[in-house]
Amino acid sequence: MIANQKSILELQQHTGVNVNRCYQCGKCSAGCQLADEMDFPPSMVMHMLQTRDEELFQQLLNSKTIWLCVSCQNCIERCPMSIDIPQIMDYLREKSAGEHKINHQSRDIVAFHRAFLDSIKYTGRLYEIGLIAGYKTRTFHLTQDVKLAPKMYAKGKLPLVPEMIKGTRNIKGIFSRTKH
Amino acid sequence: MSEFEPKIVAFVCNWCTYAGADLTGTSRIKYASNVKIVRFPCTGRIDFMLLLKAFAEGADGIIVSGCHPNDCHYTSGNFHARRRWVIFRGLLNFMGIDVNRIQFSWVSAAEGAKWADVVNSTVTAVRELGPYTKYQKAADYLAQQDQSIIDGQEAMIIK
Amino acid sequence: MSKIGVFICHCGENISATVDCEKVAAEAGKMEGVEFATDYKYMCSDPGQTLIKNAIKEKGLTGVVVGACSPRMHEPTFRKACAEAGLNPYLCEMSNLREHCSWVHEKNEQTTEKAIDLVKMLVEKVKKNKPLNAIKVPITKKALVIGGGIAGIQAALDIANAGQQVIMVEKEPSIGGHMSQLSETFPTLDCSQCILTPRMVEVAQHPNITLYTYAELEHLDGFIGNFKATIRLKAKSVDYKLCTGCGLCTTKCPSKKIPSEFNEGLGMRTAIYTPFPQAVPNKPVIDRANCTYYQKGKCKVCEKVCPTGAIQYDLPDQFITEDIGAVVIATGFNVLKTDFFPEYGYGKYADVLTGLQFERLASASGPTLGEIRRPSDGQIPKKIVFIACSGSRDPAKGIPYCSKICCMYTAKHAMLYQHKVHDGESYVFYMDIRAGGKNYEEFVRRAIEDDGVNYIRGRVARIYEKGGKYIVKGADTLLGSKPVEIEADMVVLATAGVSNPGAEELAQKMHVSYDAYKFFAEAHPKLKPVETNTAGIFLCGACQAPKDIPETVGMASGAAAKVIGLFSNSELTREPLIAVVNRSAPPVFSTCVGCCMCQTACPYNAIEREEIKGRDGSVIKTVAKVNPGLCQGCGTCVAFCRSKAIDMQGFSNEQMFAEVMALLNE
Amino acid sequence: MKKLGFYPGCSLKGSSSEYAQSVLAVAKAFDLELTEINDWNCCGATAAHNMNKELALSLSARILALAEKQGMTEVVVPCAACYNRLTVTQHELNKDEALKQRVSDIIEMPISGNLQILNVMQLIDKYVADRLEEKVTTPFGHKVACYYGCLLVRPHNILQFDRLEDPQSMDILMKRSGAEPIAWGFKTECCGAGFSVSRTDVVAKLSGNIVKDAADRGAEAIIVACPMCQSNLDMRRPQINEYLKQKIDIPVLYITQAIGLAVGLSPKEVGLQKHFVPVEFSEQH
Repeated sequence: MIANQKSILELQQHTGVNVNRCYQCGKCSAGCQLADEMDFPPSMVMHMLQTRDEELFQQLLNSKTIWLCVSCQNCIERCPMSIDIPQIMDYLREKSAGEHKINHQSRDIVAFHRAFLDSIKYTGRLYEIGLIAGYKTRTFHLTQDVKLAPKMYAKGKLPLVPEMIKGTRNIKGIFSRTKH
Repeated sequence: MSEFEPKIVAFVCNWCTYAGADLTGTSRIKYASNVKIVRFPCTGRIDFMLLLKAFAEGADGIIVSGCHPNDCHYTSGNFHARRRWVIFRGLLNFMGIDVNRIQFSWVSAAEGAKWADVVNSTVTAVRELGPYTKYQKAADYLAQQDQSIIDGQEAMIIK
Repeated sequence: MSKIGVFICHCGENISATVDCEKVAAEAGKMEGVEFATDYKYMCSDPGQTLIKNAIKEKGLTGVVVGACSPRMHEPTFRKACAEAGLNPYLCEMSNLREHCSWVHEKNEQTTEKAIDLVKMLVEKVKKNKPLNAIKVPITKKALVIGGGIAGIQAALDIANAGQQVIMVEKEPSIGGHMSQLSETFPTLDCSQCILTPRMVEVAQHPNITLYTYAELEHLDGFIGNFKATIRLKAKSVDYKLCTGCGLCTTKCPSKKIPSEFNEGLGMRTAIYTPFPQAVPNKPVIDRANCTYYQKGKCKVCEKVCPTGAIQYDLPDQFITEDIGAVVIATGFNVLKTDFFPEYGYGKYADVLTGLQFERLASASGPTLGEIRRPSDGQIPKKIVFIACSGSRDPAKGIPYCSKICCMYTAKHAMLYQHKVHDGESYVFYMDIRAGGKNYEEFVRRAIEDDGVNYIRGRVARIYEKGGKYIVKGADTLLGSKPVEIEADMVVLATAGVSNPGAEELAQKMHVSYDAYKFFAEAHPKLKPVETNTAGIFLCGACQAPKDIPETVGMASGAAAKVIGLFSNSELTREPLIAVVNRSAPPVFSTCVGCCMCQTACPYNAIEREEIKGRDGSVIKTVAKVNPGLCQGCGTCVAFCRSKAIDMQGFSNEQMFAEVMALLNE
Repeated sequence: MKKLGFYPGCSLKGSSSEYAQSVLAVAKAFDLELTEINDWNCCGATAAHNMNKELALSLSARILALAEKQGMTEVVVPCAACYNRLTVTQHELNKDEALKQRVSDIIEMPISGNLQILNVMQLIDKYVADRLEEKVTTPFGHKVACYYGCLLVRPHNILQFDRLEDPQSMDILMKRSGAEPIAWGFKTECCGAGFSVSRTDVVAKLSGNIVKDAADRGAEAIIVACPMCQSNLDMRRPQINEYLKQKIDIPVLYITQAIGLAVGLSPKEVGLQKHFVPVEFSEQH
């Protein structure tokens, strides 16, 4: 075991969460809708952080869990210690992406997020065709949902032309100023 | 020059706040060491002339703390203290003493952590206000005046 | 000229770890008027006390300052030591170097400086101290026991059996408390009623015990040895002198649909009722809020059927006043029954119960005669889930503490269930098993090993109802927090033990302290567990914190012993820390102008007017006078006095000014 | 006529255009004028706060700042996700002055942080509820399962909307519109949210459990107030049915559609034809 205070200290500083407050009751994992799919259910994430083991920390950055968390907030609302697990997940995701440690089975999820943000970056709003196109080129899931799009279009749910806002420069500025 | 360390006197009742401060100790909660506690049986006992005296002698801040309303060991001493404080504040203001230098609070015997908070927040607040010498100077001046009057009278008597 | 001795205690390392005790003693030695100063490892120990005594004798000290722990801890110890050495005990003061200094600050120079300041303050104060003599007051040898649960019963019987008088006040129509509701008790599984009811009868028949049921404490005045209690006897609407307890009225009462408090709402009772068959006294009261006659003006069935004419609708609440010497608080606890667990559906789902409700289901005297059946449809549950820590250890819900008894009673519940439903499956969701107690761990192991109760380590996230089943969603933290789903027929929540509603109000009536959760506070967590901060008022049982029966009974006997000890004296000495009016004789006279503002401020009516008469009998002036028997020493009058004619012994103006000035004058 | 600000968000301009349509139609029926925030941008949704917290705050803050600049004091945000992001952002900024300043610099606009942000239930509660019953002409006489999802009620300490477990506000409004809300077990369980495209299997499972519980208890419709919930429960029905191995065809309506029908708007006016799972019973209206 390689103990590393630094990773945990940084995490605690950024999120304001004291990981030692978790007493491992497991209520978060019990209520988590996606715990079944996760490699580490939320209460285990907390315990892995409590060990201060750098190896386990790296495993978390590389885990499916952090990308499967949908931020539904069930865990924090039911947590007897009110521990902000969603914050921790946000932190781990950002760090995982920043250090290029994204779990390869979760690449689709990240690709979707990135395509989503790209769409906003250029038009200011979400352009759904752009989003899907972006997602498909990132993931090569070229045939996914091919039947859905025409249906959506037919029901007036898929505008063909992106709605450009006037403040796109402002939006691009926001993107560049918040880039780490 | 190190940071200004204010001198703060805490006037507390024996039953709630003194016991609460004891609990702070038993719980090993750390707080600033600027505050020194003077124990009274009850906040009702606290003669507010003592507060003036403390300022005259160079206190930078004062804490008065006792039992929560309805919890007074002597039924109503804290209510008397509260009423006195309301009136006394006006007098302090009139005399040009900054009322922000006095912190009035309720801390029960069970609130060890709260006592530490009260102390720390008062120390921070008083530190920001800076040293307090105005009233001390005035008191010294008045004492001199008194002395000269007494001297004068004595001189007259001797004459 | 003062000759003060200063004694600095290291308290092992408790003080010396952060405060330089030698330096404090050395600095104290340089203070004006200090004759002798030293430090020692344990000042409260025998050699430490001897050190003080010898110094008093050898150096002829006129005052002593002990720099050690809180005076709330050891002031009596050191004052006694001084008295033994011939120094008036009130010439000894304590400087709190532990709780107020070494324990709350880091080790550095400022901390030692502060310790020196604290000592200096008390040195200046003690110079102004005057020798005082303890006040002697008589003791009324009668105890008031508030609460008739097992704690109150035990305390009352112990005191009464020692030959002292006891008054017991119980707010319900019968004594017995929560213990009478229990089915079996851990860890022996003996029947709760079987061991309790004989004691209830003993209370009722004891010649030294006066029992007031359906009564509450209204007022408490006075002080140790000399309290005056006003008790409200709530109108029972039944004349107990005439009532024979035949029970005809309760069988004929037409209002039969009132949820029974005794059965925790799982059974019904009538408007005129005795809470349960073994009630003591076994005579009914009318619950006016639910009685047709009181609400609608018509009915009077009970009056018609009563063979002795005992029903009296117009009886008002009565008040009686009793002189008593000591009080034992034994008001017990309660369990959370509110909409506290929206995620568990308590209150919404009929078969999600509290532990206390399950006790009633399992009890032979309960609504199902001891058969475990679902309140919703009367079916026997084949799968039952128990959830430990329901509310306890849950800061988010405002209860961070452990309720202590739940682990044990949950094991007992699961065991009872397995004994009654042989083909049933029981699950316990737990966080930790806290079974510290004689034979407790063995008991829990028996539930798991012999009775096959399934223990799952994890907390339940939520419960929802589906097709008459309760879907319990938990996680098994010992299997990597794997989600677990159980389709249960019944769920029992081991709900947190909380203070009784009204505990705060009662505490305020008696001026005793209580904690953040409205449990009564003991005077010292270790050394004074049955005393309160108010002399003469003791406490026992779950009103102090949730606790089990053996502990409650032990504590009750402890409180009783304290009362008996107090009553073994005919007189009581009281601290002379009281107010006095300056009594200067003519021609100077007292500065008291007789405005008697102090009289209005005094909460104890301890101040009276006194006329000072000349030789010819004419009134020269009127002054205030303090009755030393009544004064409690709050000192409010002192701060009130406009002419500074009233002062307080032990906390005089002179002493307090000296203390403040010592602190600020470098 | 009461005037309020309006933030539709991206979904209501695209895949959930019928939500916007019904919100506006209901608002009009009750004399409320909703003015769209000029030049609004996307709130960033889950993607932004999953990837970059500061970006997430800034995107939402820009919207708040624009609304303030355009003189709005109350803004209606029908999309639960946008409602959540905007409310949480305002809360975070108000909690931390330094952060507010930094974000204000990033978006190059001042922000004061005192907007009233209303979701659809709050809008109706505040301005319509007392007139609702008298306006109902064709009661929505069906058993409905009111589905709140995650983002309307959590985090409770910030949103301060309804009860955390077993919320009631939607049920009450539906009852007043003539419907019969059922008690069920999945009111606030997550539908899979943003995984609609990237993890359709997860959505099928989570949404499937929700649809199944509602159907099992005899609900004739599921009522929602979130475009993500709607599209997951509606558009992903083929995948859901495949997961459940069962064909469930109860429709998923926005609360504004249901209320709209109850106050006499036509199915077309509230955009029912845009649903994937056909809203069959609407003919009887």
